[in-house]
Parts: sequence; structure tokens; C-alpha cells
Amino acid sequence: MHKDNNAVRDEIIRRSGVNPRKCMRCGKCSATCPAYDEMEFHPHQFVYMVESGDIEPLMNSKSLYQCLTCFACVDRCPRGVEPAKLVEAVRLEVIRKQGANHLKADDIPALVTEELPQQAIVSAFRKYTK
Amino acid sequence: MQRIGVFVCWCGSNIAGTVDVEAVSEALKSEPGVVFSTNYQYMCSQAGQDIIKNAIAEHKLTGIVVCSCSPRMHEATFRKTAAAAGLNPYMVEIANIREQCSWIHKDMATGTEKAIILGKAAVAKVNLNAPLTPGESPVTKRALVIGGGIAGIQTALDIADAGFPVDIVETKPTIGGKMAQLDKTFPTLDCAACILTPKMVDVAQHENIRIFSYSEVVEVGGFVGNFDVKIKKKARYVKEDVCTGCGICTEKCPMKKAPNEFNMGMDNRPAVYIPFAQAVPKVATIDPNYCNMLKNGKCGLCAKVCTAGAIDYTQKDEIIEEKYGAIVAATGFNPISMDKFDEYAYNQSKDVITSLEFERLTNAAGPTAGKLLRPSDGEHPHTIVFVQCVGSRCAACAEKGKEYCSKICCMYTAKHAMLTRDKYPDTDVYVFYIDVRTPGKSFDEFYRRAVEEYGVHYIKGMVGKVSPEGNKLMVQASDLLANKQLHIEADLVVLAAAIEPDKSARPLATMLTASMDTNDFFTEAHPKLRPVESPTAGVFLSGTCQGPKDIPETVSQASAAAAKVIGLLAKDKLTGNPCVAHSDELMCNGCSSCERVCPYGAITYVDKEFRMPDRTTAIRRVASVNTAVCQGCGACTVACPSGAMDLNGFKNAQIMAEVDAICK
Amino acid sequence: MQKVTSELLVKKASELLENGTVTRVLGWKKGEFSYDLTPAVFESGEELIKDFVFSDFSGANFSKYLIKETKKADGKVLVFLKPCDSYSFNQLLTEHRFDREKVYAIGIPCEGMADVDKIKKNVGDGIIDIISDGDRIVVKTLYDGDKEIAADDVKAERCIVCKSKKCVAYDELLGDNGEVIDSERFDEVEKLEKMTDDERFAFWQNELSRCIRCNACRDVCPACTCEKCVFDNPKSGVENKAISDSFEEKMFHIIRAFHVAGRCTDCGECSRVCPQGIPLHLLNRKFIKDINEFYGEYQAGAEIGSRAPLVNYTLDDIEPVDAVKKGEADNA
Amino acid sequence: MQVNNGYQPKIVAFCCNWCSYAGADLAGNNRLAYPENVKIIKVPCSCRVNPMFILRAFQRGADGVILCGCHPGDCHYTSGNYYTRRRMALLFSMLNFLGIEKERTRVEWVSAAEGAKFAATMNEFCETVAALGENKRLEDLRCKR
Amino acid sequence: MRKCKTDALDAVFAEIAKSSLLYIPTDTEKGAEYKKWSDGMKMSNALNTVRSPKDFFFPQTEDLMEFKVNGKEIEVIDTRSEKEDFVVFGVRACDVKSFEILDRVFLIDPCDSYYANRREHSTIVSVACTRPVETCFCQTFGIDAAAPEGDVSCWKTDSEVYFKANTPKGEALLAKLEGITVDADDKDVTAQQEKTREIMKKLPLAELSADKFGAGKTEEFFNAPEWDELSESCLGCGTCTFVCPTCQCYDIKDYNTGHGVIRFRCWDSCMYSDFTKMAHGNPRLTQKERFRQRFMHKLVYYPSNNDGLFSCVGCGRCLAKCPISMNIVKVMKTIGKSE
Repeated sequence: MHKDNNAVRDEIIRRSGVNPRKCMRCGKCSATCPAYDEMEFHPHQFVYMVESGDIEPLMNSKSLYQCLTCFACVDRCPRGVEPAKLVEAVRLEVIRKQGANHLKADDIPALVTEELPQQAIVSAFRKYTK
Repeated sequence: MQRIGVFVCWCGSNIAGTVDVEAVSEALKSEPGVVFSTNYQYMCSQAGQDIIKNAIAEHKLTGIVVCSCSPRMHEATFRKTAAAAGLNPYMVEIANIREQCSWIHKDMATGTEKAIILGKAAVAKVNLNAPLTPGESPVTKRALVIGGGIAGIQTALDIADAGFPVDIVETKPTIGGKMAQLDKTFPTLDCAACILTPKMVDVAQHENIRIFSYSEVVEVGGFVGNFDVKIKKKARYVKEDVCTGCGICTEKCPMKKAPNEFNMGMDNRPAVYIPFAQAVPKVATIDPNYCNMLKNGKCGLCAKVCTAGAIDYTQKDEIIEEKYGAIVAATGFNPISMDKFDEYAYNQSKDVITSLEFERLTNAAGPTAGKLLRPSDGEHPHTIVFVQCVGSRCAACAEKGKEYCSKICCMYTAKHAMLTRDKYPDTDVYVFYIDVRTPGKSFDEFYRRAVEEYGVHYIKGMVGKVSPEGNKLMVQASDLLANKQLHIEADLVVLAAAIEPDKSARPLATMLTASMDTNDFFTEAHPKLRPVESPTAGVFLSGTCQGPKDIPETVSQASAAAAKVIGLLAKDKLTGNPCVAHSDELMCNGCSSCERVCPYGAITYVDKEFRMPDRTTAIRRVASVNTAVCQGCGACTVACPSGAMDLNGFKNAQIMAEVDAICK
Repeated sequence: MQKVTSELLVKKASELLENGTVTRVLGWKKGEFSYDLTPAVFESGEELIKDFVFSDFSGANFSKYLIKETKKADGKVLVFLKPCDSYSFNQLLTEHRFDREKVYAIGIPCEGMADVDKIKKNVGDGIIDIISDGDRIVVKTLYDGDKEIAADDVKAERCIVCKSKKCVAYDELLGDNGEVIDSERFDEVEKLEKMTDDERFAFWQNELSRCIRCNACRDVCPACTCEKCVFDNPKSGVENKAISDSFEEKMFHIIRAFHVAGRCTDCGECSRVCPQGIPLHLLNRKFIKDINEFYGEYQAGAEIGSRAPLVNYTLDDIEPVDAVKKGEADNA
Repeated sequence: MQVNNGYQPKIVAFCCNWCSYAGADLAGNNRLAYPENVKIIKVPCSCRVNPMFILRAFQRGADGVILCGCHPGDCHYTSGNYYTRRRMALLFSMLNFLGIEKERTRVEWVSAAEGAKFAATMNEFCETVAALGENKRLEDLRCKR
Repeated sequence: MRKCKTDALDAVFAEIAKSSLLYIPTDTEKGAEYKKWSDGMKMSNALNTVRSPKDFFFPQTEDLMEFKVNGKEIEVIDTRSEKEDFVVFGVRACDVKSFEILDRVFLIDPCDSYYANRREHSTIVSVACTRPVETCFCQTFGIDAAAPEGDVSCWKTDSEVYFKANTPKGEALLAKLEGITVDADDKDVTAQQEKTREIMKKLPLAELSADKFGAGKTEEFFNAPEWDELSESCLGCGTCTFVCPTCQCYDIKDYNTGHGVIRFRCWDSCMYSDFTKMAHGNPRLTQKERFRQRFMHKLVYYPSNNDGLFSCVGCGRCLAKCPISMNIVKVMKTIGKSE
């Protein structure tokens, strides 16, 4: 397992407040998921992959956006793992990564012109400085 | 002032090798209270013990200190020696100068110095010792077994066979418990009734056993060997000693709409009923919630048809008081409620049932006479889905279900699946599992047979949702190994509901001052070494009230509990440990702190009249320790802020004297 | 300024005496000056009218007096309970220290008590009279005439960080019941926790070295109701009367705080009565803070019969070594 | 054990009868050395140890006090050590609050099988206390005359 | 009479400290306290100290002797330390009077040599009050706050400090200060005294009289029914006793150190339940009896044995410090009125 993966994993765990180690691999989340068939990675895999730091494939997978955030898995998980919150945390990871590639918060002031609406500046900060 | 003798043992060279024993006995001579001090090669030998005995007599010793090996080795020996010389055995203290001194130090000077300090500490303690006499209490030679399931039955039979009278208290109208409701038993597939009912008959016929059915324990007082118990015999409106169990009343009763508990409510029974054919006692009971006569005085048919004249509508609850020497809790279990598990549609469809209901459905004496028929339409189900771990192994934060593994579900589900496939080979049987847990003799073989010989589909995964559609149940589940979501059109879904202790256990534990864990299972005195005893002396545990277990385990524990009870009842008198807590009533303020930390319920409160400083009298609430129950842990002594509670043999003053001697 | 007046309480008490509900009344009795009220037992309406006072100086907590008073005679005792007193009342009932049947309790709202030492500091010496007027206090002085100060400026420390305006025990309530307050009462404890060991030691050494072992803190404490205190009992082995070489007073205050840990309702009487001004309540609050952090929020006396944290446990309680570390981590 | 200038730390170890005292015996049986500075006082259960005993030890000249009991869940009396754990967590935190070095007090769970752990614990505890030096903050000068 | 500028007080302290220890009241966060003078320490302007100065002669705890045990031998060791000369500066009139009350207990035969030793080595410099407060009632016991006694009496005006020696010890002290002080008339002092006495008359407790009490009044007051209500709320703590400058009761106890025994004495309070506990028990079993003892002692028993001198100096400490605000003034008013 790569060290960087651990850093990303820890960040996702911190952000989501989910402890994937609580999972007992019963698969009830996947059993309960209404979007299962659309997904490449299913909810139980999601939990397992975050636990093992295998996050890159998740970030690149469309599965991330096929989760309806219906929270059925959160409701029914007998261990209180809350898979949907992990999905959301990985989504945020993607957003932030993209943000970093695209523009750094520090770069913004230089780009600010008088014509630029205030709101745009605020939302840029909001987006890129999470 | 004590007259103390000090006896320093060489233990051959074990002690003398690194401790100058001569110097130790010399140094201790000048300690306060010491009038005699000597050393000898082997204090524990006959000759060594004679030295002690002679010195006790010659120097009129009131206490002795033996500087030797660990008290765990020879404290008992030297106490006996002292007793033989007429000295109270609790006037003996051991200074451990072998294990905790000579064996761990290499240098003679170091070892000697430490041995002297350890000796001084022991002398300081003996100076404050007082003779102690173990308390004695008589034993009532009768046992009470609470719960009449297989656990209670086995315990009662074993105790009764040993010649002691036993009473069984059972809340239901019959004994038999859960086992009576089962169809077959794993892994041998014996018919449950075939092996249980003979035992029930044995109980009924045993001269040493009394059965209080339809009764409950309402009050427990006293302590080990001397419990005072009040039992409420609920009115069953039938004279037990007159009823012949012929069953005519149950046939004639016009009110037949009461849900039949024995069949898990899957059919109905009359208001006057006998739970099942082999019930013990085989006596009818009138259910006051359904009987028209009792509700509004209209009917009375059963009384008319009863040739024995056993019906008595005026019967009242009756309180029976009895004394017991030992109490066995055997309160058993129940499946948990499925209310919090909406996803399985248990409350929406009659065809989603629990495993215990399935037992009744397959039982020849059940509502379908043993034919496996769907509760909704009486059709034969062709696809059956079994779901494991329903409510077991749930994290506490999930706020439903239980954290523990219910232990029996894997095996009974394998049994159900196998029997179904055996009787109805045209049925598809799916079992969804998280893990299959089969530790036990012939258990895994049994499970493998279900898979390999009977073709049960075991799927690693869980059912997420059951939706009734028409007369079908749409089961959505995961197959983790195939990494697929499955959609199965099932006719019947069977839930392996977690088991939980019976609701009566908690109030009973309070009455018994027996401790419970957070799941309301009784706590054992020691999880490994005393698994059938409660920490409360004289209270024993049998069966699932202590934790989930199957029938063979339950029976083993039942017999083990019986053996413990027999051991207790065989004694004429109980000798206590004299190192028990005692409360100085003049200082006690009755705050209840000690009572709350006592693991044995040994502390009670009494209102006593005291002379107040102003020469008036006042009633004060003070703690009183039952020395027969106290085990001498000392938790109460620290909980007590006023120091009213102290521990014999380890008094505050004694321990502080040791501290002082060591820190000097 | 208190919202309920002496007159109202006197009227209430007189009625209850008259109709036989109670036979005596525990109340604050007028003193020489306006601030030196003494707890007293009143037996008639006349006595009440003459001497009963409820003011900003009615700080004394009567709960402990009930132990003695309820045993004295038949009939009920009327007691007025300010919100903080009511917690002590419940705690004493939890510990079976008096017979609830012999008490008629009236819950009264409290706007916080004044600290006469603070007034003296504010206006100087020679106080002839103190008149409360809304949120202002007028002090008549010997040397500087009338001085007006804000009531809030001279509020007792314990009232500034009042934990609850809610009466948790009463037979009858005058006015509306208040709420439990999320106060900043642990700030001082936290400040100490953030110090180094050496600083903390120096702080307490300085404070405790002033102790004169008068036992006022213990004797006023509603949790200290032992028939005989270990420190008064020669048989206990720790009895001591003296301050000596800086150990005995530490022993006394540590053990006293430990004995009331989980039972102390944080009424603050100990610090109020200390003639040497030692902030003893900080010891108790440290225990309360630790208990809250280690074992979950617990307020002694909030309900009758609750199980105090030291006579309770869970299977996964914090280990002592981690408990001490936790205090440290918070410092960082 | 001797640290600079012949300073010998005094250590009092309260051991419960059922686990830790037996653990100490086992250390002896296996000849596992630990400093002679440690003197053991046997108590039936760690819950018998009153905070007053600990303060008393410091008053009388102890430099460190350690409590040993059965592991949580293994108490001979089922719950004694749970009470110990709470009491000592609060007491030690309070001592620390008063500025008394937290390393001077300790609770360690030692089973009857853990002779090696007992010896190792005592070695380590002694070293820690020796490094702190003499107990000055809870001393009673009268006892040092 | 001698005087110096107020500014010169530091020099006065420095001069005194050259030849003896010097204690002055100084302000702390928790009120004024006597402290050993060191350079730069300022004298408090507070009316009085929180603790009374009785500690100088009758400390709260004091070792009397020590026993060493060697085997079965016992050695007795005298632990008394020779006292250095010391000066207590700034004692108020009431507290100065308290020393006389203590002397009458400790110095009569058999003389308490520990106490006597300290008295002999002490010089008391009193200071007159100018701003008495509401709790003051020294005048009830005939004490003039404007004219304090002591080895040296001293008056502080706005700009100057006046000294008058009353005893040879005082003269010796003033002699040492000759270089700093100059001769003075008593004009300013008299003016200050008159002003102070006027204020005294206006104090709330100015009318309080002890006339009804005194020697031989035991019968009159012992069975007064008022004792019940007065003592009702007494907590039985020792605050009043320990802040009182005249309370002189003590207990002698042995402390086993492990190496020997230290015999020490420490303050005791008649309010404590084990006060004067003897083999047979305790002579005063209820708080009422203990409470009554304290006030009867101050107002009746002590005067009976000491030429009518009351054992209270009206310093007002107990009025300020009693947790329940019960005090000798309330007792005198209640009990006195009943007759």
C-alpha cells in the first residue's frame, strides 16, 4: 500500500467521519442499493477500497456519481458504517483535486479585475480553498 | 499490646543465599511488640512448625510473623500451625522474603535490608491484627429454579436426583420453554418433543420436585443458604389438583379467538386452554383477557362441562413464601422484535416469518400439522429465502439489534434449509450469510451436508430489501462473491432473528442483587473459572439467561449449575471468609455509596435508634453487612467517605501501618 | 435585586404555618448590617415579619440544615430553595440524609447573590447600609456618602458562572422556573490546566498555605454530611487538626474534594465561607470537569437517585494514565 | 538501584491478591530482577486501595506509588478494578492539577501470568521515579527529620 | 513624642530591621497580612489584617518536644528554638489589647515558657486607627482606637508619623530611630484622636454595651433560653476561633513520624465536637453547649478570673468571617436584652 494512498484515505476518513474498519463485510449496503446495477464499484466495495487505500480507481469511476445519496445503505448498515458519506467524501476529493489542477486560491487575487463580480470571487474562494 | 513472635525461614539456600537470615531475625527483635525472634532452615517442615508452636506456648505469643515464601504458598500452613497451638489463625502474617526478595536480588546486603523492611511491615500489621472468626450460617436444603425450560428442567432434575427438594417457578402455564416449540434439533435431527417431553414427565413425577407453573418470583430476601422468596401463583381459574387435563373445556369453550402463544400467534386457541398436548402440568388455564365469564359474567360453559368440577372463576392470585438455600436463574430467551427492521417487510407480509415461527410451521403439532404452507394463502412455497444475522452483530451506533452473535442461528438455519430440501425437493432454498459459524461437535459437517448433499444455495451476502408484490416477495440481495445484486422472487422469507434475554431477567436480577451486563444477560462470577455462578453467593446461572447457547451447551451448564447447588446444599453450615467488611454504625450516615459498589449485594440498610449527643434518641439509617455474602473485596471501604466501612484483616489502619513501615 | 420579595415569602410562609402545613420555617434572619444574614428557624408569623429577609445576601444554602431540622420534631419544615440549593437538596435525598415527607420545599428564583467583599473592594470601608435597586446597588458609607454601583460588578463569583436557574426540587414554585445554563464555570480550571506543573504547584502552594484548618469549608458543605469526618476521627489514622509542614492541608483538601467528587453540586459554599479566601471550588470543579469529560456529563443532584460516577463504571472507562494525559493534551 | 549521591527512590506497590501479587510471585519464580526499592503491599483487590493510602505513602517518604490489579474484566470480584480505574483516573488527574508530577503515580494491570510484565513495569517505574528525584511536593518534613 | 515624614517610614523599617526581625502588615490579593519586612515592602493602609497577630506568640502549630525511638530505647529531645528579637509594627489598638488577654493565660503560674520566650523577644509598635468600620466595637470593651497601647504607640497623619514610647522596650526602639525622627508636639495627634473618637461615636455598634456581662454572671446567663436559637445554625467550624485574636485554646498531640514522635500543640476550637474530649467522653455534647461555652467564656468566665477583663477586643474579625454571620455582637444583644 502506498504511503500517499494512506494520506488520501486518512483525509477521506477524517472528512466523512466514517470508520470503514467497522465494516463486517455483510454486503447489506450493496443488497439495499437501488443504483447497484449502474455501478462499477458497489457500496461494499467502496467501503473496502477506502479502507485499503485503493482510492484512485474510485475517483476515476463513474460509480461515484451513480450513487443517488438515498442513504438506504446508511440506514440499513448493521454496523453503522455509513457508506454514502464515504462516497460524498471521495466526491469532494475529486472536486478539490480538480480545483488544484485548475487554479490555486493564491492565484485568484492576481486575476481579479474591477469588472469581476464580487460573488464570483467569493465563490471561487469557497470552491478552491476548502 | 501484642506479643509477637518472628520466624525467619532460610528455605534452604533459597532465602539464606541472598538474605542474611540471622541479621533479619536480629533486626526484627527490636520492633515494637516483638518478644521473640528466630530463624530456621525450613519453617514449613514439621520441625519448623514445632518451633512456632513451642514459641507460641512458651512466650505467650498473641501474633506471629513468618518471613518466608509467598503467602500463596504457605499462609494456610502457618495458619493451621498457629491454630494447632491455640492461636487465632488470623494473627499470622507472612513477609514474602523469597519470591519478592531473595529470588530477585543477587546482593546479600540489598536482600537483607529489603527483607528487614518487609518483616517490619508485617510486624506493624500484626500489631493491629485482631483475632477473626469466620461466621457460620445454616443452609436451607431446598433449591429454587426460576424458569422451566430445558435449562431449568435439567438443573432441577439433577438437584432432585441428588436428594434435595427443588421448586421450579415458570411464568407460563406449562414447563418446557422454547425447546418444546422446536421441531427437530441439530445436528442429530432428533425430534425435540421426543427428547424433551420424557424429561418433563420426569419432573412432574419426581418426588423432590414441585412445579409452580403460571407463577413468578416477586420478592427475594436473605442470602446464600437462607433466601426468603415470595412466589406469586397467578390465578388460572382452574383448580390444579382437581383438573384431569381431559380437555373437554377447551373443546367446548365458545371463545376461540385468543392468539396461540405456543404457535407464535399463527393460529388461535380457546380462552380456556392447555398449551400443548404434553404440557406439564397438564392442567387447563383460563385466559382472563378472553374469557367471557371473567370479563362480563356471561358464559360459564366450561364449568358446566367440567366433570371434575375444577373450574373456579373466583380464584385469586396467591402468594407463597418459601425458604431456599440456593437459587438458579434459568429465565431463557426470546427472539427480538422485528419492528425496527422495516426492510424485511415482516410487518407487511404474513409470509415473512421468524425462524421460531418456521419451527412451528414445520412441527407436526403446529398450526399446519407439519405441512410447510405459506401463512398467507396456505400454498406450498417453492422459493424460500433464509436471512441470517437479523439483528445480531449490529454496532451499538446502529441503534437497532444486538451487538453480540446469537450463536444458534447458523445451525438452526442449516437445519431448516436441509429439512425443507429433504421433505420438499422441489423447493429452492437460499441462505444469505455473512459468516457461517459452526464450532461444535459435528456442526460443520452438518452445515456442509446441507450444502453438498441437500443443495441449499448458500450465498455470501445480505438481503437488503424485501418487497411484497402480489403473492410474491421480491428479495433484493447482494452476492458478494459474484459481485452481483440479486433479485429473487420468493414465496417465503425466514428471518434468523437475534435472541435476547427474557424480559423477566432484569427485575429478577435486581431482586437477587445479581449483576447483569449491558445486554441484560446475567454476569458470571468469573468468565472462565466460575461460569455457572453469579457473583452473588448462592445464585447460579443456567442456560441462555447467561448468554446465547444451544441445547447441548444449555444442558451442560444446567447440570454444572446443579452440581454447584448440590455442593452448597450438601453442607450443613456455611463458613464464611472472616475477612469481610463491617460498618461502624456510629459513623455510618446511610448514604448508600457502599451498597452501590458492592458486587454481591451484601450491604443492606436498617433504620436503627441511636442516642444523640443531646441525650435524645433518633432513628438513623445505617449500613449492615451480611457477612455470609460479603467476599471481602473492599470496594465499599473506599466508597465510604466517613471511613465507617472497614475490612477485617485489611483494615485501613493495618494497611497504613504497612505503608508507614515501608516508607520509613 | 431579587425578583421575589421578602414580603411575598413571609406571606407564603405565614400561610403555611397558619394552615398547619408546616410547623417551622428555615429562613434568613436579619442581622446587624444589611449583609450579615443568619440562617434561622422561624416558628410564627410574627417572627417572620420581624426578622425574615430575602435579599442579595441570602446566599446560605439550607439543604444541609434539613438533616438536623427534620429530626428535631414532628411536623413539616418549610424550606426555601434557590435553584442551586435545590441540587443539594436532591443530592441529600439521594443519599437518604433526611425524610422528604418532613419537608415542604418552595422553589424560588434567584438573580444571583452579591459578594460583600467585592462591595467593600468597590466602595471602600465603612458600609452602613446597602440598598438594592434594580440592577444598581446603593451603598451608604461612613466616609464617602452614598455610592452607587452596578449589581453585576459585585455579584459573587459562583453566581456569575451560575450553572442553573432551574429549581430541580420543590413542592411549590414561586415564579417561573428557569433553565440550566451553559455557563463558563470551568474557565478558571482550564486556565490552571494550561499552566506548567511548576506554576500549578506554586499556585496551590500559595493558596493552600493560607489554610488555617478551621473546617468551615467542610462544615458548610452540603455534601460533607458524615456523622464523623475522617479528619476528626482519631481512629481513622489520618485525623489531624493542625496545618503542618505543608502536607496536612494538601491531604485534607485533596481527600475532601475526592470524598465529595461526583456528589458535589458545585454550590460554591466552600469558597464563600473560607476566611482565607482560598478558591476551594476549583478543586471540586476540576473533578466535575474531569467527570464530565471522562464519563459523560453528570450533574449531582439534578435528579434524585442518580448513580454518582464514582460508584459506577463502564467496561471501557478511560485508563488513569490516559486521564492524566488528556489534561495535558488539552494544555497543548 | 542507586541514582546520583546515593539517592534511593522509595516505591510502594499495592498489589491485588489474585492477579498482581501472583504476578509478582511469578517474577520471583522466574528470577526476574527488579529494584529492591519496590516494596509490595498485598490488598485483596485493587479497589481496596484508598486514595488516603497513596497520600499517606507520599507523606511518609515514598517517591512513587503504583497500583497493580487484575486486567479489566478479570477482577476476582468482577467489578473491583473498574472502580479502581475511575477512582485513580480522577485522583491522579487531581494530583496533576495540584502540580504534583504525574509520573509518580501509576496504575498497571498485571495478571498472574505476567511475571515478566510485573518486573518490566517495576524496572521502568523505578527509573521514571528516580529520574524525577525526591518527592518534594507531597512531602511532610516532619517525617524526614 | 517623636515624629518623621511619612516618606521616611522606609528608613524607619530599614533601621529596625538592622537589629531585629521586623514584621509589618502588607497588602496581598486576599487582604492584609503580617509579613517579614524586606526592602521595598509597603505597609498596608488596611484597617486590620485578615489573621490576627496572635500567631507571633501563639502560633497555630508548634513543636514542643520530640521522642526518638531506637530499638526499645526512647530519647527525649527538646526541640525549642531560641527566639531572635523581633518587632511587630502596625498593630491596631484592639489587637494590642489582645496580647494582655493572652498574657493573663499563658504567663500566670505555671508560666508557658514557649509563649513567654516569644513575648520577651518582641517589641510591639501599635498604630492608631483613623477610619474604623462598621464591624468595629473595641470601645465596648473600653479600648480607645485612637490611643493604642504597645511598647511604642504610633499615629500616622497625611504627611507624618508620630511615635511615643510606653515601655523601656519602646524607648530602646525609639532610641535606635533617633537619626530618622525628630522631637514633636502632640497637637496633630490630639486633633486626629478627636476626629477618630467622633467617628467612633457614629459607628453602628457604638451603643453596644458589655455592662450586663462580666464576672459572676454565670447563673444569670447560663440557662438563658436564647442560646437555642442563637446556636441553631452554628456549623461548628473553627473560623471565629481561629480569626479571633484572644482565643487561646490549644490541643497537644503526638505525631508518629515513623522515626519517632513529635509532640506538638495546635490551635483548638471550643466549637469543635472533640474539644476537651477526655477518657470518659466529651463534657459538651451539643453544639449549643459548645457555642454557649465560647461566648460565656469571653463574656463571663474569663472576666471572673481576670479582674473583670473581657476576653474580646471588638476587632470585628468574627463578624466579617463567620460563614453564617452569627457573632458575639448578636449574642450580646440577644442574651443581654433578655435580662
